[in-house]
Amino acid sequence: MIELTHDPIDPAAVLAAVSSPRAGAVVLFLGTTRAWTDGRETTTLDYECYPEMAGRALSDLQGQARERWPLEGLSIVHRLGRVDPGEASVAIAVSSAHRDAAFEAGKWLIDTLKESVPIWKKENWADGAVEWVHPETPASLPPSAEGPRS
Amino acid sequence: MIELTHDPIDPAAVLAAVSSPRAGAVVLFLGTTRAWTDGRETTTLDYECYPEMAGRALSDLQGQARERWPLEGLSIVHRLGRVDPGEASVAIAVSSAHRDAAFEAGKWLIDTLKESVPIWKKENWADGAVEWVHPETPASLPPSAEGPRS
Amino acid sequence: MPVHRVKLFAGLREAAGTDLFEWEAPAGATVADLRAELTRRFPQTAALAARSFAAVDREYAVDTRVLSEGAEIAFIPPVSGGA
Amino acid sequence: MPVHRVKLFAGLREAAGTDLFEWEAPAGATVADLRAELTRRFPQTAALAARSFAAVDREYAVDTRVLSEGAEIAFIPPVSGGA
Repeated sequence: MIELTHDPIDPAAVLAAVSSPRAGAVVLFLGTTRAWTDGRETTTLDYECYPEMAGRALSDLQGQARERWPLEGLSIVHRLGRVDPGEASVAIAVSSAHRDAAFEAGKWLIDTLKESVPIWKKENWADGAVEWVHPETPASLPPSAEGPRS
Repeated sequence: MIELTHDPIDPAAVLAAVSSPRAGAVVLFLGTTRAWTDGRETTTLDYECYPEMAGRALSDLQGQARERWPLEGLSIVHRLGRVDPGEASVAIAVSSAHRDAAFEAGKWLIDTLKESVPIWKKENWADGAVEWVHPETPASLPPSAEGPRS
Repeated sequence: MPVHRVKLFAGLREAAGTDLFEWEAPAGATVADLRAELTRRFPQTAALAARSFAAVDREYAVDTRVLSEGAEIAFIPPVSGGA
Repeated sequence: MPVHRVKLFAGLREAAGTDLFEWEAPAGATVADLRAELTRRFPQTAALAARSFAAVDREYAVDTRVLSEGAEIAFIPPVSGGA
Protein backbone atom coordinates (compact mmCIF):
# COMPACT_ATOMS: atom_id res chain seq x y z
CA MET A 1 0.00 0.00 0.00
CA ILE A 2 1.42 3.32 -1.17
CA GLU A 3 -0.88 6.22 -0.45
CA LEU A 4 -0.91 10.01 -0.48
CA THR A 5 -4.10 10.96 1.30
CA HIS A 6 -6.03 13.92 2.68
CA ASP A 7 -7.63 11.67 5.30
CA PRO A 8 -6.30 10.92 8.78
CA ILE A 9 -3.95 7.94 8.87
CA ASP A 10 -5.36 4.82 10.50
CA PRO A 11 -2.40 2.86 11.93
CA ALA A 12 -4.52 -0.30 12.16
CA ALA A 13 -5.13 -0.20 8.39
CA VAL A 14 -1.42 0.36 7.70
CA LEU A 15 -0.56 -2.62 9.93
CA ALA A 16 -3.24 -4.77 8.30
CA ALA A 17 -1.75 -4.02 4.89
CA VAL A 18 1.58 -5.65 5.83
CA SER A 19 0.12 -8.63 7.65
CA SER A 20 1.49 -11.93 6.34
CA PRO A 21 1.61 -15.52 7.59
CA ARG A 22 5.32 -15.53 6.71
CA ALA A 23 6.10 -12.46 8.84
CA GLY A 24 7.57 -12.87 12.31
CA ALA A 25 8.13 -9.16 12.86
CA VAL A 26 6.28 -5.97 12.04
CA VAL A 27 7.76 -2.51 12.53
CA LEU A 28 5.52 0.55 12.27
CA PHE A 29 6.85 4.11 12.24
CA LEU A 30 4.60 7.10 12.80
CA GLY A 31 5.94 10.63 12.28
CA THR A 32 4.24 13.64 13.79
CA THR A 33 4.99 17.32 14.10
CA ARG A 34 5.18 18.53 17.66
CA ALA A 35 3.01 21.42 18.75
CA TRP A 36 5.95 23.20 20.40
CA THR A 37 9.36 23.96 18.89
CA ASP A 38 11.77 25.99 20.99
CA GLY A 39 8.93 27.67 22.85
CA ARG A 40 6.98 28.50 19.69
CA GLU A 41 3.59 26.94 18.99
CA THR A 42 2.40 25.46 15.71
CA THR A 43 -1.35 25.62 15.25
CA THR A 44 -1.64 23.64 12.02
CA LEU A 45 0.42 22.23 9.17
CA ASP A 46 -0.22 22.03 5.47
CA TYR A 47 1.39 19.38 3.30
CA GLU A 48 1.66 19.53 -0.45
CA CYS A 49 3.43 17.32 -2.93
CA TYR A 50 4.35 17.05 -6.58
CA PRO A 51 1.81 14.29 -7.04
CA GLU A 52 3.10 12.49 -10.13
CA MET A 53 6.69 12.46 -8.90
CA ALA A 54 5.91 11.76 -5.22
CA GLY A 55 3.89 8.66 -6.12
CA ARG A 56 6.70 7.44 -8.33
CA ALA A 57 9.35 8.23 -5.68
CA LEU A 58 7.44 6.26 -3.04
CA SER A 59 7.12 3.29 -5.40
CA ASP A 60 10.86 3.50 -6.08
CA LEU A 61 11.57 3.47 -2.34
CA GLN A 62 9.38 0.40 -2.01
CA GLY A 63 11.26 -1.37 -4.80
CA GLN A 64 14.66 -0.45 -3.41
CA ALA A 65 13.73 -1.60 0.10
CA ARG A 66 12.49 -4.93 -1.24
CA GLU A 67 15.78 -5.39 -3.07
CA ARG A 68 17.83 -4.68 0.05
CA TRP A 69 15.82 -6.64 2.62
CA PRO A 70 13.67 -9.80 2.48
CA LEU A 71 10.36 -8.10 3.26
CA GLU A 72 6.91 -9.64 3.26
CA GLY A 73 4.80 -6.47 3.40
CA LEU A 74 5.62 -2.79 2.97
CA SER A 75 3.26 0.13 3.33
CA ILE A 76 3.82 3.89 3.15
CA VAL A 77 1.09 6.45 3.75
CA HIS A 78 1.66 10.22 3.77
CA ARG A 79 -0.86 12.92 4.62
CA LEU A 80 -1.55 15.90 2.38
CA GLY A 81 -3.43 19.09 3.16
CA ARG A 82 -4.22 20.35 6.62
CA VAL A 83 -2.84 18.31 9.54
CA ASP A 84 -2.95 19.12 13.23
CA PRO A 85 0.17 18.83 15.36
CA GLY A 86 0.21 15.46 17.10
CA GLU A 87 -1.57 13.76 14.20
CA ALA A 88 0.57 11.36 12.19
CA SER A 89 1.70 12.91 8.91
CA VAL A 90 3.44 9.73 7.79
CA ALA A 91 3.14 6.01 8.54
CA ILE A 92 5.55 3.35 7.34
CA ALA A 93 5.04 -0.32 8.10
CA VAL A 94 7.19 -3.28 7.09
CA SER A 95 6.92 -6.94 7.89
CA SER A 96 9.60 -9.57 7.58
CA ALA A 97 10.44 -13.07 8.73
CA HIS A 98 13.04 -11.61 11.10
CA ARG A 99 13.11 -8.42 13.10
CA ASP A 100 16.52 -7.06 12.06
CA ALA A 101 15.34 -6.62 8.49
CA ALA A 102 12.10 -4.99 9.63
CA PHE A 103 13.87 -2.45 11.84
CA GLU A 104 16.56 -1.67 9.27
CA ALA A 105 14.12 -1.30 6.39
CA GLY A 106 11.74 0.88 8.44
CA LYS A 107 14.58 3.18 9.45
CA TRP A 108 15.97 3.39 5.92
CA LEU A 109 12.54 4.12 4.45
CA ILE A 110 11.79 7.09 6.68
CA ASP A 111 15.36 8.45 6.37
CA THR A 112 15.25 8.21 2.58
CA LEU A 113 11.69 9.50 2.29
CA LYS A 114 12.68 12.60 4.24
CA GLU A 115 15.63 13.24 1.93
CA SER A 116 14.13 12.59 -1.44
CA VAL A 117 10.34 12.45 -1.81
CA PRO A 118 8.88 15.74 -3.12
CA ILE A 119 6.53 16.56 -0.25
CA TRP A 120 6.63 19.86 1.60
CA LYS A 121 5.33 21.08 4.92
CA LYS A 122 4.09 24.54 5.79
CA GLU A 123 4.07 25.57 9.43
CA ASN A 124 1.22 27.82 10.48
CA TRP A 125 2.54 29.34 13.71
CA ALA A 126 0.31 30.50 16.53
CA ASP A 127 1.96 33.96 16.29
CA GLY A 128 0.52 34.32 12.79
CA ALA A 129 3.68 33.53 10.84
CA VAL A 130 3.44 31.07 7.97
CA GLU A 131 6.53 29.27 6.79
CA TRP A 132 7.36 26.61 4.20
CA VAL A 133 9.93 24.24 5.65
CA HIS A 134 12.96 23.84 3.38
CA PRO A 135 15.75 22.18 5.37
CA GLU A 136 19.40 22.69 4.62
CA THR A 137 20.14 20.39 1.73
CA PRO A 138 22.87 17.81 1.43
CA ALA A 139 25.54 18.59 -1.18
CA SER A 140 24.52 15.73 -3.46
CA LEU A 141 21.35 14.77 -5.23
CA PRO A 142 18.83 12.57 -3.44
CA PRO A 143 19.27 8.81 -3.91
CA SER A 144 16.94 8.41 -6.86
CA ALA A 145 18.91 10.91 -8.97
CA GLU A 146 21.09 9.92 -11.85
CA GLY A 147 24.32 11.14 -10.26
CA PRO A 148 25.99 13.85 -8.19
CA ARG A 149 24.95 17.42 -8.80
CA SER A 150 27.48 19.19 -10.95
CA MET B 1 2.09 0.54 30.14
CA ILE B 2 3.68 -2.78 31.10
CA GLU B 3 1.33 -5.70 30.71
CA LEU B 4 1.33 -9.49 30.75
CA THR B 5 -2.06 -10.47 29.44
CA HIS B 6 -4.14 -13.44 28.34
CA ASP B 7 -6.11 -11.20 25.95
CA PRO B 8 -5.28 -10.45 22.32
CA ILE B 9 -2.99 -7.43 21.90
CA ASP B 10 -4.64 -4.32 20.50
CA PRO B 11 -1.92 -2.34 18.67
CA ALA B 12 -4.07 0.80 18.75
CA ALA B 13 -4.15 0.71 22.55
CA VAL B 14 -0.39 0.18 22.73
CA LEU B 15 0.15 3.16 20.40
CA ALA B 16 -2.30 5.29 22.38
CA ALA B 17 -0.35 4.54 25.56
CA VAL B 18 2.81 6.20 24.17
CA SER B 19 1.08 9.18 22.56
CA SER B 20 2.61 12.48 23.67
CA PRO B 21 2.53 16.07 22.41
CA ARG B 22 6.32 16.11 22.78
CA ALA B 23 6.83 13.03 20.57
CA GLY B 24 7.79 13.46 16.92
CA ALA B 25 8.30 9.76 16.29
CA VAL B 26 6.60 6.56 17.37
CA VAL B 27 8.02 3.10 16.67
CA LEU B 28 5.87 0.02 17.24
CA PHE B 29 7.20 -3.53 17.08
CA LEU B 30 4.93 -6.55 16.83
CA GLY B 31 6.35 -10.04 17.18
CA THR B 32 4.48 -13.06 15.90
CA THR B 33 5.19 -16.76 15.48
CA ARG B 34 4.88 -18.00 11.93
CA ALA B 35 2.61 -20.91 11.16
CA TRP B 36 5.30 -22.67 9.12
CA THR B 37 8.90 -23.38 10.13
CA ASP B 38 11.03 -25.37 7.71
CA GLY B 39 7.96 -27.08 6.27
CA ARG B 40 6.48 -27.94 9.66
CA GLU B 41 3.21 -26.41 10.84
CA THR B 42 2.47 -24.93 14.25
CA THR B 43 -1.19 -25.12 15.24
CA THR B 44 -1.03 -23.12 18.48
CA LEU B 45 1.40 -21.70 21.00
CA ASP B 46 1.28 -21.51 24.76
CA TYR B 47 3.15 -18.85 26.69
CA GLU B 48 3.93 -19.00 30.36
CA CYS B 49 6.03 -16.76 32.58
CA TYR B 50 7.45 -16.49 36.05
CA PRO B 51 4.96 -13.75 36.86
CA GLU B 52 6.66 -11.95 39.73
CA MET B 53 10.04 -11.86 38.01
CA ALA B 54 8.75 -11.17 34.49
CA GLY B 55 6.87 -8.09 35.67
CA ARG B 56 9.95 -6.86 37.47
CA ALA B 57 12.21 -7.63 34.48
CA LEU B 58 9.94 -5.68 32.13
CA SER B 59 9.92 -2.72 34.52
CA ASP B 60 13.72 -2.89 34.69
CA LEU B 61 13.91 -2.85 30.88
CA GLN B 62 11.66 0.19 30.85
CA GLY B 63 13.90 1.98 33.36
CA GLN B 64 17.09 1.09 31.51
CA ALA B 65 15.66 2.22 28.15
CA ARG B 66 14.60 5.54 29.66
CA GLU B 67 18.11 6.03 31.03
CA ARG B 68 19.71 5.34 27.66
CA TRP B 69 17.34 7.29 25.38
CA PRO B 70 15.22 10.41 25.82
CA LEU B 71 11.85 8.68 25.50
CA GLU B 72 8.41 10.21 25.97
CA GLY B 73 6.34 7.05 26.12
CA LEU B 74 7.22 3.37 26.43
CA SER B 75 4.87 0.43 26.41
CA ILE B 76 5.47 -3.34 26.51
CA VAL B 77 2.69 -5.91 26.29
CA HIS B 78 3.29 -9.68 26.19
CA ARG B 79 0.71 -12.41 25.70
CA LEU B 80 0.34 -15.39 28.02
CA GLY B 81 -1.59 -18.60 27.51
CA ARG B 82 -2.85 -19.86 24.18
CA VAL B 83 -1.91 -17.81 21.10
CA ASP B 84 -2.53 -18.62 17.45
CA PRO B 85 0.25 -18.31 14.89
CA GLY B 86 0.03 -14.93 13.18
CA GLU B 87 -1.34 -13.24 16.30
CA ALA B 88 1.06 -10.83 18.00
CA SER B 89 2.65 -12.37 21.08
CA VAL B 90 4.49 -9.16 21.96
CA ALA B 91 4.07 -5.46 21.26
CA ILE B 92 6.60 -2.77 22.11
CA ALA B 93 5.96 0.90 21.43
CA VAL B 94 8.21 3.86 22.14
CA SER B 95 7.80 7.52 21.38
CA SER B 96 10.48 10.17 21.33
CA ALA B 97 11.13 13.67 20.07
CA HIS B 98 13.39 12.22 17.36
CA ARG B 99 13.21 9.03 15.37
CA ASP B 100 16.73 7.69 15.93
CA ALA B 101 16.06 7.26 19.64
CA ALA B 102 12.70 5.61 18.96
CA PHE B 103 14.17 3.07 16.51
CA GLU B 104 17.20 2.30 18.69
CA ALA B 105 15.17 1.92 21.88
CA GLY B 106 12.57 -0.26 20.18
CA LYS B 107 15.25 -2.56 18.78
CA TRP B 108 17.11 -2.75 22.07
CA LEU B 109 13.93 -3.50 24.02
CA ILE B 110 12.89 -6.49 21.91
CA ASP B 111 16.48 -7.81 21.71
CA THR B 112 16.90 -7.58 25.48
CA LEU B 113 13.43 -8.89 26.27
CA LYS B 114 14.15 -12.00 24.20
CA GLU B 115 17.39 -12.60 26.07
CA SER B 116 16.38 -11.96 29.62
CA VAL B 117 12.69 -11.84 30.51
CA PRO B 118 11.44 -15.14 32.01
CA ILE B 119 8.73 -15.97 29.48
CA TRP B 120 8.58 -19.29 27.64
CA LYS B 121 6.85 -20.50 24.53
CA LYS B 122 5.51 -23.98 23.85
CA GLU B 123 4.99 -25.02 20.24
CA ASN B 124 2.04 -27.30 19.58
CA TRP B 125 2.90 -28.79 16.21
CA ALA B 126 0.33 -30.00 13.72
CA ASP B 127 2.00 -33.44 13.74
CA GLY B 128 1.06 -33.78 17.42
CA ALA B 129 4.45 -32.98 18.91
CA VAL B 130 4.62 -30.51 21.80
CA GLU B 131 7.84 -28.70 22.52
CA TRP B 132 9.00 -26.03 24.96
CA VAL B 133 11.32 -23.64 23.18
CA HIS B 134 14.64 -23.20 25.00
CA PRO B 135 17.11 -21.55 22.64
CA GLU B 136 20.83 -22.02 22.89
CA THR B 137 21.96 -19.69 25.65
CA PRO B 138 24.69 -17.09 25.59
CA ALA B 139 27.68 -17.84 27.79
CA SER B 140 26.97 -15.00 30.17
CA LEU B 141 24.05 -14.07 32.38
CA PRO B 142 21.30 -11.90 30.93
CA PRO B 143 21.76 -8.12 31.34
CA SER B 144 19.83 -7.75 34.57
CA ALA B 145 22.12 -10.19 36.39
CA GLU B 146 24.66 -9.16 38.96
CA GLY B 147 27.67 -10.33 36.98
CA PRO B 148 29.05 -12.99 34.65
CA ARG B 149 28.14 -16.58 35.38
CA SER B 150 30.98 -18.33 37.20
CA MET C 1 13.13 27.36 -29.98
CA PRO C 2 11.51 24.89 -27.54
CA VAL C 3 9.26 26.37 -24.86
CA HIS C 4 9.71 24.71 -21.50
CA ARG C 5 6.94 24.84 -18.91
CA VAL C 6 8.45 24.49 -15.46
CA LYS C 7 6.53 23.53 -12.32
CA LEU C 8 7.31 25.31 -9.04
CA PHE C 9 6.35 24.14 -5.57
CA ALA C 10 6.03 25.27 -1.96
CA GLY C 11 8.35 28.15 -0.99
CA LEU C 12 9.70 28.42 -4.51
CA ARG C 13 6.18 28.85 -5.90
CA GLU C 14 5.38 31.48 -3.30
CA ALA C 15 8.61 33.38 -3.93
CA ALA C 16 7.93 33.39 -7.69
CA GLY C 17 4.22 34.11 -7.27
CA THR C 18 3.34 31.40 -9.80
CA ASP C 19 3.28 27.61 -9.94
CA LEU C 20 4.45 27.50 -13.56
CA PHE C 21 6.91 29.50 -15.55
CA GLU C 22 7.63 29.27 -19.23
CA TRP C 23 10.96 29.73 -20.91
CA GLU C 24 11.66 29.78 -24.63
CA ALA C 25 15.11 28.30 -24.28
CA PRO C 26 17.98 28.19 -26.75
CA ALA C 27 18.72 24.71 -28.06
CA GLY C 28 21.11 22.87 -25.78
CA ALA C 29 20.00 24.73 -22.66
CA THR C 30 20.72 22.81 -19.45
CA VAL C 31 19.21 22.53 -15.99
CA ALA C 32 21.83 25.07 -14.84
CA ASP C 33 20.71 27.53 -17.52
CA LEU C 34 17.11 27.04 -16.44
CA ARG C 35 17.99 27.79 -12.82
CA ALA C 36 19.79 30.97 -13.94
CA GLU C 37 16.74 32.01 -15.95
CA LEU C 38 14.40 31.37 -13.01
CA THR C 39 16.58 33.55 -10.81
CA ARG C 40 16.83 36.29 -13.44
CA ARG C 41 13.06 36.34 -13.94
CA PHE C 42 12.20 36.10 -10.22
CA PRO C 43 15.17 37.46 -8.26
CA GLN C 44 13.40 36.76 -4.96
CA THR C 45 13.73 33.01 -5.67
CA ALA C 46 17.53 33.18 -5.85
CA ALA C 47 18.42 31.84 -2.41
CA LEU C 48 15.96 28.95 -2.56
CA ALA C 49 16.54 28.18 -6.26
CA ALA C 50 20.23 27.71 -5.51
CA ARG C 51 19.24 25.00 -3.02
CA SER C 52 16.66 23.36 -5.30
CA PHE C 53 17.06 20.31 -7.50
CA ALA C 54 15.54 19.99 -10.92
CA ALA C 55 13.38 17.03 -11.84
CA VAL C 56 13.03 15.97 -15.46
CA ASP C 57 10.27 13.53 -16.24
CA ARG C 58 9.73 12.98 -12.52
CA GLU C 59 13.31 12.08 -11.69
CA TYR C 60 16.01 14.23 -10.15
CA ALA C 61 18.39 15.53 -12.80
CA VAL C 62 21.95 16.84 -12.63
CA ASP C 63 22.71 20.46 -13.51
CA THR C 64 24.48 19.49 -16.76
CA ARG C 65 21.37 17.73 -18.08
CA VAL C 66 20.26 19.18 -21.42
CA LEU C 67 16.55 20.05 -21.51
CA SER C 68 14.67 18.19 -24.20
CA GLU C 69 11.47 19.43 -25.79
CA GLY C 70 8.32 18.06 -24.25
CA ALA C 71 10.01 16.85 -21.07
CA GLU C 72 8.16 17.43 -17.78
CA ILE C 73 10.34 19.80 -15.80
CA ALA C 74 10.05 20.95 -12.19
CA PHE C 75 12.13 22.60 -9.52
CA ILE C 76 12.10 20.75 -6.22
CA PRO C 77 13.02 22.93 -3.25
CA PRO C 78 14.42 21.01 -0.25
CA VAL C 79 11.74 18.56 0.79
CA SER C 80 10.19 18.38 4.26
CA GLY C 81 7.74 15.50 4.30
CA GLY C 82 8.04 12.63 6.72
CA ALA C 83 7.16 14.36 10.00
CA MET D 1 19.54 -26.69 57.98
CA PRO D 2 17.54 -24.25 55.83
CA VAL D 3 14.93 -25.72 53.50
CA HIS D 4 14.89 -24.07 50.09
CA ARG D 5 11.81 -24.21 47.91
CA VAL D 6 12.81 -23.86 44.28
CA LYS D 7 10.45 -22.95 41.43
CA LEU D 8 10.79 -24.72 38.08
CA PHE D 9 9.34 -23.55 34.75
CA ALA D 10 8.54 -24.69 31.23
CA GLY D 11 10.73 -27.55 29.96
CA LEU D 12 12.55 -27.80 33.27
CA ARG D 13 9.27 -28.27 35.13
CA GLU D 14 8.13 -30.92 32.66
CA ALA D 15 11.45 -32.78 32.84
CA ALA D 16 11.31 -32.79 36.65
CA GLY D 17 7.58 -33.53 36.76
CA THR D 18 7.04 -30.83 39.39
CA ASP D 19 6.96 -27.06 39.56
CA LEU D 20 8.60 -26.92 42.96
CA PHE D 21 11.35 -28.90 44.57
CA GLU D 22 12.56 -28.66 48.13
CA TRP D 23 16.09 -29.10 49.35
CA GLU D 24 17.32 -29.12 52.92
CA ALA D 25 20.66 -27.61 52.08
CA PRO D 26 23.84 -27.48 54.14
CA ALA D 27 24.75 -24.01 55.35
CA GLY D 28 26.79 -22.13 52.76
CA ALA D 29 25.25 -24.00 49.81
CA THR D 30 25.49 -22.08 46.55
CA VAL D 31 23.53 -21.83 43.31
CA ALA D 32 25.97 -24.33 41.80
CA ASP D 33 25.26 -26.79 44.62
CA LEU D 34 21.55 -26.35 44.05
CA ARG D 35 21.90 -27.11 40.36
CA ALA D 36 23.86 -30.25 41.20
CA GLU D 37 21.15 -31.32 43.61
CA LEU D 38 18.42 -30.71 41.02
CA THR D 39 20.30 -32.87 38.54
CA ARG D 40 20.93 -35.59 41.12
CA ARG D 41 17.28 -35.68 42.13
CA PHE D 42 15.90 -35.46 38.57
CA PRO D 43 18.58 -36.79 36.20
CA GLN D 44 16.37 -36.11 33.18
CA THR D 45 16.76 -32.34 33.85
CA ALA D 46 20.55 -32.47 33.49
CA ALA D 47 20.94 -31.12 29.97
CA LEU D 48 18.50 -28.27 30.46
CA ALA D 49 19.58 -27.50 34.03
CA ALA D 50 23.12 -26.97 32.78
CA ARG D 51 21.78 -24.27 30.46
CA SER D 52 19.50 -22.65 33.07
CA PHE D 53 20.21 -19.64 35.22
CA ALA D 54 19.15 -19.33 38.80
CA ALA D 55 17.12 -16.38 40.02
CA VAL D 56 17.28 -15.33 43.64
CA ASP D 57 14.64 -12.92 44.82
CA ARG D 58 13.57 -12.37 41.21
CA GLU D 59 17.00 -11.44 39.89
CA TYR D 60 19.46 -13.58 37.97
CA ALA D 61 22.19 -14.85 40.30
CA VAL D 62 25.70 -16.12 39.62
CA ASP D 63 26.62 -19.74 40.39
CA THR D 64 28.79 -18.73 43.36
CA ARG D 65 25.90 -17.00 45.10
CA VAL D 66 25.28 -18.44 48.57
CA LEU D 67 21.62 -19.34 49.15
CA SER D 68 20.13 -17.49 52.08
CA GLU D 69 17.21 -18.77 54.12
CA GLY D 70 13.85 -17.40 53.02
CA ALA D 71 15.06 -16.21 49.62
CA GLU D 72 12.77 -16.81 46.62
CA ILE D 73 14.68 -19.18 44.37
CA ALA D 74 13.91 -20.32 40.84
CA PHE D 75 15.62 -21.96 37.88
CA ILE D 76 15.11 -20.13 34.62
CA PRO D 77 15.62 -22.30 31.55
CA PRO D 78 16.56 -20.38 28.38
CA VAL D 79 13.74 -17.93 27.72
CA SER D 80 11.72 -17.77 24.51
CA GLY D 81 9.28 -14.89 24.81
CA GLY D 82 9.22 -12.03 22.35
CA ALA D 83 7.91 -13.76 19.24
